[in-house]
Amino acid sequence: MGKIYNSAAEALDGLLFDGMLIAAGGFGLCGIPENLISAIKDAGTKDLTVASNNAGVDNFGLGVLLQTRQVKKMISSYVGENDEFMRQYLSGELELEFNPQGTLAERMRAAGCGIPGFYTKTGVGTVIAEGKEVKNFNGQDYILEEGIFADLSIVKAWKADDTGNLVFRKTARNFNPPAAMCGKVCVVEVEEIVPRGSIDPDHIHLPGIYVHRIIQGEHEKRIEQRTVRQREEA
Amino acid sequence: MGKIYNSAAEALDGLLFDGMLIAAGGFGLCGIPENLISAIKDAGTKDLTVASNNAGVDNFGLGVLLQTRQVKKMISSYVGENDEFMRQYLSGELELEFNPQGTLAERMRAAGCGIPGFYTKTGVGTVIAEGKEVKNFNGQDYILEEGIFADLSIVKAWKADDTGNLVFRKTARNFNPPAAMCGKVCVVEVEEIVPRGSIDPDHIHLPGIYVHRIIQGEHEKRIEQRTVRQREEA
Amino acid sequence: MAWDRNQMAERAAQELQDGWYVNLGIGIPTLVANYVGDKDITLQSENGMLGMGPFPFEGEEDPDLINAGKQTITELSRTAYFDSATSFGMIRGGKIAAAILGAMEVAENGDLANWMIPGKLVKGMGGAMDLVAGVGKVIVIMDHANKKGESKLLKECTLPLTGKGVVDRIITNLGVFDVVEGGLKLVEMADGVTREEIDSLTEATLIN
Amino acid sequence: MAWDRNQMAERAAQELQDGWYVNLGIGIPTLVANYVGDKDITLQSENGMLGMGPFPFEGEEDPDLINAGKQTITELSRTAYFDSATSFGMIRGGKIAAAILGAMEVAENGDLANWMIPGKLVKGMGGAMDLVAGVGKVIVIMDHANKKGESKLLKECTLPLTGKGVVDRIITNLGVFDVVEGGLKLVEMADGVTREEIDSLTEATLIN
Repeated sequence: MGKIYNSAAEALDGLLFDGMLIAAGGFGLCGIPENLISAIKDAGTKDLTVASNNAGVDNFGLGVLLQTRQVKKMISSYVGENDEFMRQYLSGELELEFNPQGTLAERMRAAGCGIPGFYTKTGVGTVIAEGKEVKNFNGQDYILEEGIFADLSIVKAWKADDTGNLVFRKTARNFNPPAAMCGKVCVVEVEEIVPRGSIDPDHIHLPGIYVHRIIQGEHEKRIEQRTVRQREEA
Repeated sequence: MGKIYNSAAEALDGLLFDGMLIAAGGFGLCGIPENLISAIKDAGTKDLTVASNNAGVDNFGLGVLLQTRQVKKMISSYVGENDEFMRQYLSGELELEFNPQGTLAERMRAAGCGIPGFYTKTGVGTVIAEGKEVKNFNGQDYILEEGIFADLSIVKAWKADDTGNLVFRKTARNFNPPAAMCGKVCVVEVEEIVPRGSIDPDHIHLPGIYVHRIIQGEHEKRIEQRTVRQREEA
Repeated sequence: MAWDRNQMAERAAQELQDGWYVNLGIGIPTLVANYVGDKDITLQSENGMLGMGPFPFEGEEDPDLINAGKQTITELSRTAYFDSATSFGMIRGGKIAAAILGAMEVAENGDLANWMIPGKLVKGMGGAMDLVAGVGKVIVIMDHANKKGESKLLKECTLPLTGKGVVDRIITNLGVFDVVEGGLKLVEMADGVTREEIDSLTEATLIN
Repeated sequence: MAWDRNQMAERAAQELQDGWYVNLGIGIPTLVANYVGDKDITLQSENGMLGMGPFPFEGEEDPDLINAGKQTITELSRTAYFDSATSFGMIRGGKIAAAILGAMEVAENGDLANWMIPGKLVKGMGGAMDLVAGVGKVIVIMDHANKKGESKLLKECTLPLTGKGVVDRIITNLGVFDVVEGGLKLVEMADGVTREEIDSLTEATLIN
């Protein structure tokens, strides 16, 4: 019956193996593939390398895979909200490769677009440049960054049709499209599966060609920093 | 009054100079900036280098700038529909740099994204690779292609709001977004200018940050190959 | 007898698997769409569309809706539009399972020439170089010999290449050939075609 | 007296020009939004939004609508959303006119350190390295000296760099400084601050 699966466990069946590289969408706890992360926890897959901008919080998002020690290495730009992460990192149990956020996003997009390397001035003259090739274009130095080719992409979207055409919602789009592009296989969880043809083809954010398996999931959508303003008196 | 101008001539005022590099959107005659091309013809700017997938036809699209001999060089992937082009090219009056279509699109996008060079396997082992740096990634050869940094982008969209947020229609999107990204200044012609807030922010194809000047134009939208099928008998 | 254009297209359609995203070149490859049958095939048009539909009914042509051959087409319920950088991103990134293309020459090592004849009018490679470099499987449909009766399956291409070592399978009017170590492997002969005919019209090393 | 946080933010807001697209860092830079007045400024949130609005009213928080500090925010009539690759494409590509950022140290050659203290908990650089490498103008807002009374305007940074030679202007509680050939140029002093105070709290070479 095509790309739609009944559960996260079913959608991941046959795709997980120890030591694999997973690219995950999401920014902070916004637009993260909650259900797929949970199913990977249940599957117990070990020695994972996870490319994701953040590492979740202690008991939510990718944090749950850190608690179970399933992650060997993170490729991230910012991991400040996760105490367990820090503990494992400082004790040497967890490898960490910091990437500038835009470099991380572009490395994912590049791999998905068949580009094994590109030059950027981000990080020139910093620790990020160490060991990387430097090339001069028009008098300015740039460093070579390589594509992240993942074994699996796990992604959260708002809506999908059964061919995998995806629509994201507001800033929950974030890393999901580039993460989806860079995996050999891409599994997506959505809030709603809609009939084919019900999404205007000009409103599709990511065409179904990038999407191999889809589940409809329940989403807690936790808020990390609830900030509000006061209503002015009428 | 912001980004909206009354005419193509007004929108291009102060931006044109002899010998400049212009990136143009469009594929064939679909989604081309007709009004802006016409205004460049009227302005008489010379020795242009134009990066555009195609070169129009003899009397429409970029073809009109070829008839007036305003173009010194084309950077294109396919120029088959333009006899005047071929005549000038074969007589040595016009320079031509062929780019594979995807390389051309990516070179524009790269420049717009601050990437001066990227590696691709497109063209490896062909004349396209001549003189280009070759690098091996994981046992496979790739060639270095450089970003196209244009002085001016000319682009056609369907709708714009006054902040320059753009929506394209069907396959008329094509090269317009990457062309828009790679120019120091980007001028856009649209069929309709709509009130701010009337486009769902999740439906915007190109955010206004890429757009500096906007005009509403009249569009002939000529069809190059009219192909139809017969209705079956009822 | 040798296959005609439609039979070649029909044979090529057998290569396509359910669920594939496919790019069809101009000419005979376009005809392949007529023979996919019940298979769930999504056609890409590299100017920025997945889910390419048939030509429109007369009077319903839309200048904003064309294929890579600049022909008016229609959309389907699965259609998605995107820009050219994204389109060739998916091509270069190997997301397209197969491209079916015409050719002037194919060499036994998989080299392909289909864009340029020196001294003649050069129109450009369009998206062909990107397609052959990027897609999962490159299938060529072409006549086995040119109009002078000379083989188009060569030991080495004589024309400027579109891609080096890129062709996986060749479907000619005489049969089906795979690019393998050491030459071209004869996979299938068209009904009524003899091995002798094939041998006499093939310059490339034939295996099997 | 020296400027307080809000006065520094107010002074920084004067740097912004009508029509600019701007990225504001976390902390004091966030306050700059309160002082743009009538100027047509569009704020970028690098997680994928242009046209960032204020915090939502209580009860109207949307978990799908946050800024780069993971705070709930709102959209405006000019808002556009996009993915992270596009977002940093526009940052790296120089489309953002200015970024206003906090810092631990700035050197007189424009080197910036604001992401890492060796031996302490390292949270990551987030988007800071991309921003300082890519945007048109980098404006730093920070206290002139650290809590120990040591200058944060240095001859050379002691901490790992976020960017090399990237800072254009520094706004501290004591005044405004430009990175120029040979050192930092004192552009403006906060009301009531003396040149002697600035000299005594500045390690970097001061010009003018």
